[in-house]
Formats: sequence, C-alpha cells, structure tokens
Amino acid sequence: MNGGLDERALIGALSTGDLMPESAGAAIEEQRPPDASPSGSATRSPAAESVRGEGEFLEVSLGPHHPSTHGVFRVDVVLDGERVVRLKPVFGYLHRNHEKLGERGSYLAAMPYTDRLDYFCSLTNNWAYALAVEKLAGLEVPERAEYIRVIAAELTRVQNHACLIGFLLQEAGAMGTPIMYAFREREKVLDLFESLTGARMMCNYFRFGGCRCDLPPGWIEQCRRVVAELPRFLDEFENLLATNEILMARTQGVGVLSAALAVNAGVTGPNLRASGVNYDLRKADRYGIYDRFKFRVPLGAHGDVYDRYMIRVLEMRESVAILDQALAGIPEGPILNPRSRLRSFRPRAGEAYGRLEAPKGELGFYLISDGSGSPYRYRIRPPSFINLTVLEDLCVGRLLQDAIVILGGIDIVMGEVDR
Amino acid sequence: METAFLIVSAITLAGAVAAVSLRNLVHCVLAAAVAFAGLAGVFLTLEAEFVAFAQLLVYVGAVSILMVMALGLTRHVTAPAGARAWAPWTVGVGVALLVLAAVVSAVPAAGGPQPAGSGWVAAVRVMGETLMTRHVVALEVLGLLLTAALIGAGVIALPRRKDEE
Amino acid sequence: MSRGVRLVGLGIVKGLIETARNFIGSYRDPRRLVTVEYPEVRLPPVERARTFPMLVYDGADPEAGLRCVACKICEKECPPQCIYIEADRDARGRVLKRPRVFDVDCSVCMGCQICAEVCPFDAIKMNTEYELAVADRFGGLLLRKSQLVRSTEYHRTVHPQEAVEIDAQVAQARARAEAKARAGGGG
Amino acid sequence: MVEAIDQVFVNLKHAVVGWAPPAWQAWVSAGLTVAALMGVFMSLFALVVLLERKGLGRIQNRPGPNRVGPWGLLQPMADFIKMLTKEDVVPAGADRVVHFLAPVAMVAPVLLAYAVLPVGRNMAAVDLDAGVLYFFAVGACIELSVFMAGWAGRNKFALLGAMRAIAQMISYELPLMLAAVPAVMLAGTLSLGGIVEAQAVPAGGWLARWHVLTPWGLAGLALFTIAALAEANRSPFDLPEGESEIVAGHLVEYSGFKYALFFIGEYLGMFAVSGLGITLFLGGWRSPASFLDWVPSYLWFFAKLGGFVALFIWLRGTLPRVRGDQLMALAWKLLVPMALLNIAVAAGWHYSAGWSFAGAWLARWGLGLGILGLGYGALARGLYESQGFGPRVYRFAD
Repeated sequence: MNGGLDERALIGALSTGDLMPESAGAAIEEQRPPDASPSGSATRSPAAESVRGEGEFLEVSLGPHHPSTHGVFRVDVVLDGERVVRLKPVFGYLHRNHEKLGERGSYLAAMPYTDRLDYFCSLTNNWAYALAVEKLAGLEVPERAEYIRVIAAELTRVQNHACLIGFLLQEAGAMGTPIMYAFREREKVLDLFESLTGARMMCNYFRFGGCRCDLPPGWIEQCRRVVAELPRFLDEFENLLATNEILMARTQGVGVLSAALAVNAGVTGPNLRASGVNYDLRKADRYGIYDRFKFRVPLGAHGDVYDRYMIRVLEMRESVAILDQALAGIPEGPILNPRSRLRSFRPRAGEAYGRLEAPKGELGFYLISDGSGSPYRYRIRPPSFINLTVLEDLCVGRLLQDAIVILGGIDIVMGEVDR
Repeated sequence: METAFLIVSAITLAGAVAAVSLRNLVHCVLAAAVAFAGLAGVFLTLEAEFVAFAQLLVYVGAVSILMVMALGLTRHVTAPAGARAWAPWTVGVGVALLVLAAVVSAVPAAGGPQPAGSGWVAAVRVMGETLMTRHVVALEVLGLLLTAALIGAGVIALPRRKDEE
Repeated sequence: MSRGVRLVGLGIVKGLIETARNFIGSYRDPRRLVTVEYPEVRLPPVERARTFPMLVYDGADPEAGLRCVACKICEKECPPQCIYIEADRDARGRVLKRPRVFDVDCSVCMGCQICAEVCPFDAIKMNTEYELAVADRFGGLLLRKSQLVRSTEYHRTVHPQEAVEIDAQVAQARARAEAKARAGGGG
Repeated sequence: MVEAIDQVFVNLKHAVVGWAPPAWQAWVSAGLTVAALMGVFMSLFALVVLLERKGLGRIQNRPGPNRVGPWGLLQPMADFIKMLTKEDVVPAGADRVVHFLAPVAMVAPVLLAYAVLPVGRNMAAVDLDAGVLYFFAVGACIELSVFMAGWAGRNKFALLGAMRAIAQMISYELPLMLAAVPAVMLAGTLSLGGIVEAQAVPAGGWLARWHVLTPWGLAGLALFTIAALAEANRSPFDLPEGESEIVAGHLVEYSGFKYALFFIGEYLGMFAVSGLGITLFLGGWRSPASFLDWVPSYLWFFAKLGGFVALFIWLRGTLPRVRGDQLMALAWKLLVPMALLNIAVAAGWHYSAGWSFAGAWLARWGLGLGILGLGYGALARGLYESQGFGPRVYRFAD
C-alpha cells in the first residue's frame, strides 16, 4: 500500500490539526515536544505528507470508545473532507491471552473458554474445539449427538446472522427497528439454548465424543415451533428493508470485494460467498453429518455490502431447511461415546486441525498434544480477524459513512479478533 | 420610534466594529452576522418588512455561511500573536471617513428625508407589481447573472472531483 | 423480483406498511410485546439454568448433612481456579471427610458448571440466583461456606428433575451402606 | 355558542388586556400572546417526546416508557429534571463564548418563527404582510448556530457534523421555498392569514378548497414534507447527528440543559415547519367541509399537526439514513426540478380554471398528475437506475 502509517507519527498527527479554535492553539503549544515545527505555522503532519493529494487532511480515530465499532476496536482514519484516504485498524483491546490459557489447564478446562471466543456463536466454537480433540484422540461421536450438533450449529447460525443484519441496518441508520426484530427472534433461540445447556450465550455443552447431557423432554417440540416461525420473520425483514431504496443506495456498489482479493486475503464465510466464490465447508469438508441434508449455498455476484446482507438472509433460509430435516430425522440412542473420559483425558501425542463453517467463516482449532493432560500448542484460526484484514482495501476512496457500513457488513466480533 | 432605531443602529455599529477588530476570525464572522441582523432591524424600524426579511434571509442566512465556508479553507484562524501593526489601521479609518463623507453628501441630493408615514406603504403586492412592470428587465438580467454565477461555481468545482476519481 | 418497471419509492412504502403492521398489531394482540417488565414480572424459571455453585446438604443441619467430603476434585478441575477448600481436622490432627473452609470467588467464577459435572458425590450443584449485587468490591463476592450451603428442598425447587434423581441415588447409597454395616455388625 | 368556543382564547386575551392601564396595553397583549405560544408549544414538545418514544417502542414490539407516571405521562417531567440536574460539561479547549451562544442562537430563531403561524381563527400572533418570507428568513439563521455548536466544541466529530448540517440545510432550503411558491402564487398573497383565507369553503359549495385537493397541491405537500424533514434533521436525513458515524454530530460536546435546548430547538423547528406546511396546503385551521365547522378552529390545526408528527415518528422508525452525497443529489437532481415542474403545473391549473366542457375537472387532474408523474418517473429513474441500484436475483450452488 502507499507507505506504512506508524503509530508514533499518527499520535503526533492527531494533536496538530490546526482547524482548532484559537484558544486551543495556545494549549497545544506547550504540550508540543521541543523538536516540533515552529509554533503558529502548523506544518502538515508526517502521516498526511506520505499521502498524495493536496488540501488539508483530518486525522480522526474512530473508537475504541465509539458506538458502531462492534466492541472495543479502533480505526485511525485519515479523511480528505468526508472521503477516506487511509484507514488503519488498531485492535488488541480485548486480548485475553486465550491460547496460553488453553495450554495451562486440561483439555476440558479449555472448553468453557471457547464460549468466550465469538460470544455470539458459542456452540459452533465448542463444536470446532471438540472436533479437533476428537480428531486428535480418534473418538467417534454417536448418531444422536451428531444430530444435536447440527441442530445447535444451525440455530447458532440463524441467530448470529439475525444479529448481524440488525447491526448492519443500525449502522445504515435505521435506528432500533431492525435490531429489535432481529433480537426478538434471537431471544427465542437463546431460550432454546438455555433449556438445553443451562446458559443462553455461554453454553459449554459439547464434550469430546458427544454432548454433556441429553435433550430435555419437550425440547424438540419447542424447537420445531421456533423454527416454524422463522420464515415469517425472514419475510418481515425482506419486506421491511431488502427492497428499500435508501438501503439499496447505501449498500449497493459499496465496499466491493473482488473474488481474487478475497481468496488471496483468506477471507472465508458469507463474505467470500458474496464475492461469488463457491466455498462452504459444510459441503467441502463434509464434517459431521451435513452430507445427509439437502441444502443450497447462495452465491453473490457483486461482492458489495448489499450482497453480503442478502447472502446472510438467504443462508438463514437454508439453515431453516436443514433444521427442519434434522429435527425430523433425529434418532434415539446414547449421546456420549463411552470411551470418552472427563477428567484425566490424555490423548496420544500428535497434532490435529479441526475446522468447521462457523457463521463468520472457517473457524479452525490446531492442537499439538505431547501425551500429557494439557495441550502443548493450542492455536485458533479466527475468521473475523482474517476477514478484517481487507477492511482498508474496501474503504479507501469511499465516504466515512460507507466505511462504517462496510465494517458492519464484514461482521466482526472482537472476542474472536483479539482472542 | 426613536429609541428602537437607536438601539438597533447601536447593535449594528457594535457588530461592525467587532467584526473588524477581534483577533479570532470565527468571532469576526459571527460579529459580522450580528451586524447584518442589526441592519435588518434598521429596515424594520423603517417598516420596510419585505426588505428586512430579504436582508435577514440573504445576508444572515447565506452570506455569513459563505464566510464560514471560506474560513474553513484558510489555514491561520488565529491572528498572529505579535503586536497589532498600526499602518493598516490608519488606512482603514481613512477609507471609512471618505465613505462617510460621500454618503453624507448624497443625502440632500435624494430630495431630503421623506416624512415618516407619507402614505407610500411598502406593501408586498405593490412591490411585486412594480418589480414585474417597471423593473422587469433589471430583474431578468439579474436572474441571468446569478444563474451564470451558479453554473460557473459548479464548473470550477466539478473537474477537481473528476480527475481525482 | 422482476426488474421490470418498478416505481422508485415502492420499497420505502413496503417498509412503512411493515412497521405500521407491527404498530397496530402491538395494540391488537398483546403477545407481540415481547419485553418482560422486570422486577414486577419475571421470566419463568428454566430447569437447567445456572449462575453460581452451591453446596447441598441433606436433612436439616447444614453441618452434619453436608454431602461434600473435601476431596478437592472440583478445586483442581475448575478452569479459572476460583474454589478454595481446606479439609477439617479432628482434635488429634487427623484429616476428616468434611470441609472446614469452602470459598467460591464469584467475581472469578464464570458459571461453567464443570465443578458440578466432575463432583462424584453430587455435593456441589449450580444455583440460579442472579441478584447478587454487593457494594463491597473486594470481599463482597467471595462467598464463604455458610453463604453457599443450600438444603435439598431448595435444590428441589431450583432443579426439580435433577434433585429427585440425585435424592433417590443418595437414599439408595445410604440404605446400602447401613445394610452392609448391619450385616457386617451382625456377622 | 359555537362562535364562543372558537374565540374563547381571543376573548380571554381581550378581557385581560382590558384590565391593564392603557399605556401598558400593547405590552401586556404582546406578553400574553408570547406566553400562550411558548406554553402551548413547550407542552406539545414534552408530549411529543413521550409520544415519539412510545410510538417507536410500539413499532419495535415493546411498550415504550411506562414507568414514570401512568402510561409514562410523567416521563417528560423526569427527562426535564434530569436535563436540569445533569452537569454541564464544557470541554477544556472549547471556545467558551461561542459554545454558550450556540444553543441560544438555535432556539431564538425557531421561537421567532411562531410569530406568524395562524394557530386558529384570528389567533395568529402577528399577521405580517410578508409572512412566508419572514418564516424562511428566520429559518435560515439556524445554520449559523449549528456551525457555532460544531466549531466551539473543538471536536473533530462535531466539526464533521457541523459541515454536514450546513450543506444539508442550505441545499434543502431551496426545495422548501420552491415547494411553497405555488401555494403563495395561487393564493395571491405572502401573508399566512391570506393563504388560509384563500382555502376557505366557496360560497355555494360544502367542500373546502384546500390546496392539497389539487394535483400541484398534492405534489407540493409531498415535496414540502421531504424538504421539511431535511430542514429539521429528521429521520432519513438525520445526517448531522449520524449516531453511527459521528456520534452526535455538532451536539457531541453538549450536555445538561444546553443539550436539552438543542433538543427543544429541533422539535420546535419540526412543529414550525409542519405548521407552515399545514397552513400552505392543508388549509391551516380550516375544517375540511362546511358541516364540520362546529369544531373549534385551533383543534383542526393541532389535529393536522398531530398527523404530521405521527408521520415523522413513523418515518423515523422505519427508514435508514441517506448518505451525504445522495442527500445532495436528491435535493438538486430530484426535488428542485420537481418543484419547478410543480410551479408550471400550478400555473397551468390556474389558467385552465375557465374550462367548462363535460370532463373538465377530470381532464385538469389527469393532465396535472400525468405531467408530475412523468417528471417524477424520468427524474427518479435517471437518478436511481444510472447507479445500477435495484433488487437482485441470486444463484445457488448445491
């Protein structure tokens, strides 16, 4: 790209904007380090000089305390008027040393921490970790547990996409209404999770070789009722905003991600499929029992924010189709592989990489075991973090309003970006 | 009527002086806006409603915002802290005195002060008809001039955006 | 959606109709209002809901009937290490199967119920109280044994099905132990 | 009896003014009118704030504020007390004087605008000869206060918000005025009282001749409402306080009562502009038909005002925000040409008043609506399709 924007230069630049009122000018004089330019004539800050184009640039840092940055996340933006000239994401505010914690405790102790990775989809995080450990230890999963895993994953995908659409439209300016409709549906799904696993968002439900406990009586009927109401919610959303002229004008042609750039940057999930690349792990990897269900993968043509929005709406419809088939076909039987041990679980030495199609993209867990009770190396492939790397390419040249909508379209959760 | 006129003209004068003498450009622009509003008040005291509202609309509404936009493009918002140079001041006051002399000499030429309430009511309808009958040519030429200015501004601004895209 | 002649502005009207339907619907059919007016109205309790751990004791006296035998399995298995146990000692210093100190630091505990899962004696279960706000930040959330102890009746109210099964198992185990003791004594 | 109810406030005022000594009568009458206007519209502001939150709540499947007082009626009181007791934070580097004057410069012009609004039969504070022009003149002063607020806070977001607000307000003043021109043209006078007079029930007939019951009136009201939305920074055009981008725009450095003043300014501005719309197109305080004349005139005015406020709340609950450059494109490429076309259609309507053949009324309406429809279709399609916007069809891979 055009020259690195190093941290110190930008901090220096942030405080020298000379559009400030007169009294502020004096205040800046004293704080300025001794080697600064002579007072009065505020020369252009170093960060702005490396950028072509005449006229004065305004360096603004959106966040970390900002209403629309999806958590604690800062974007240093260099603006020419309202047009974004350079954009540098700064994150790490929510880093909790997740991977080192995974190496300290036992394999089981790491499971509740995976809930906190992408705190919107705790069950898919659990499944990805369980998948990796099962590959490592060579544990099979009984039939009923596989069905429960598919149902839980698809419910998580529906409520995550519903939240994403709500946040995206909130950023586009529709204050409150779409997010309330989305959260109304999400509450129903979270109630299902609470009655199944005990917690709404921090489920900690899967174990190596199956699930922790069986479905409570009447859960399947309750789940069928919730799934039956989802198409009505999706139609309501479609009528509310899908064909809304203002939204189409705000999102079509904005933040276009070309298929080549997406593949090179390692973007996965709905963002990749919105650019037209047909890559869905449920079809490619055939993990779990997804090959038994008939569902389609929607593909976008333009790769802009509108496509990402519509792809998620269509994926929710596909998830509803999968849920119907899974709820119809769930067998009776054990839910945990008898060979799986809870406490002193020591898989044989070796390494394994388990991955699945999380709502945000390809979520992978890479484990190296040295035969002891805790993993030697515990690495996570965070889809949000990798999708975020293309943010600057999408936003440069667009307006500040577009940059916020693009950021909303990528669907990042800081828990997963910072780990 | 006298007191109202005195108050309003005092405001106008204060605004004008402040507009010239304040150090911070932003305060100058705001003071200028106060002067324009004061001028509208003067028209009101002369019961010329239409002119007063037009003044308020055009000057306080548009011209002061124009000055604000111009201010946005300048670099030095605060006057340099150095002592105030006396040369420009003397020239300024001199020019002001000249203008004052010219205005004072012009007053008798316009047939002396009109007695207040001399029946010539500046009703909007009367003004409309005279504009459209006696001064229609001037109105149309003015319209053309303004449209040309509008298009000119557009043309100047447009290419800068074009080559940047 | 056909790309034929589409009146620009139709989408906006469709959106408006949708919100109008919700607005009028909220008056006609109260079920549409999904919010619960806490604290007067509360959500119905959920069988498996969990917040922080609690120690269960049988019978009336918390000291005697406490199921916990201070085996410290939960202390080892707890991911954030927020449980602290000290076994009780009798007059001559021999370790007893009873905890003298059992602290759970609720500011660290994340309610993951692994302690309840690994406990072989069903001594520690997950409570569902969530109104635990305290003014004192440094010691207020460190729950001592006396604050953690709950009776089986309370357990039956909080987790009905689970409590019934566990009480049955505990009763059987006790019956077998007494039968063996009597048989051993009689033999 | 009906006359008495209608004129109850006017007679009350004359009675009270009568008691005052003759020298003071002018001042007392002026004071009373200002007090009445301020009282009515401030309480309307409090009520509408509550109605807005309840309306939005009901749209979003939740009951809206109902804790403070029955159905939340004391909520505005609670907000008011909170605003008064909140600490009034002024940023360290702020330009104190300009920071303090901005809310004053925001609320003063808006209150001035109420001087000409005819709230009921001969209940207009001042019936100026150039009432409409006065209204726009006073309305134009608000931009300056927005700039002062944006500049004084020494905050980059505030500066961005202020620049956006100025650009938006200036470019939407033109369609606002052009939309008002046909009503003024056909009524033949700039004074609001005169315009309401022109929309009275004709001698023989029973239906009032509101301007909205004509093709150009309908289009004029639509254009006027869109421009009014932009002037009051409401719903699809609330760019200056684009919460998701620039936090609260030019209001970001204000708290406590100064913020409440801006809030009051915005709402009163909204009432004033919709009041003007009502006077120009919906017959001000006139009843739609002669047999409905028994209802007092001020009730008609406030009922129509309620309709406008309900529309604003409805739009706010549904529509996303328009982007900056599209906002400008909408003003200059759609609203201004449509307003000019509307003036032409109004002129056509005026000169075709003499047609007396069989389907004259239908022909005039058909012609008017046809021209306006064609204009809108061409302009909107040009503006919209050229960017390639439109619903899309997606392919699926299995």
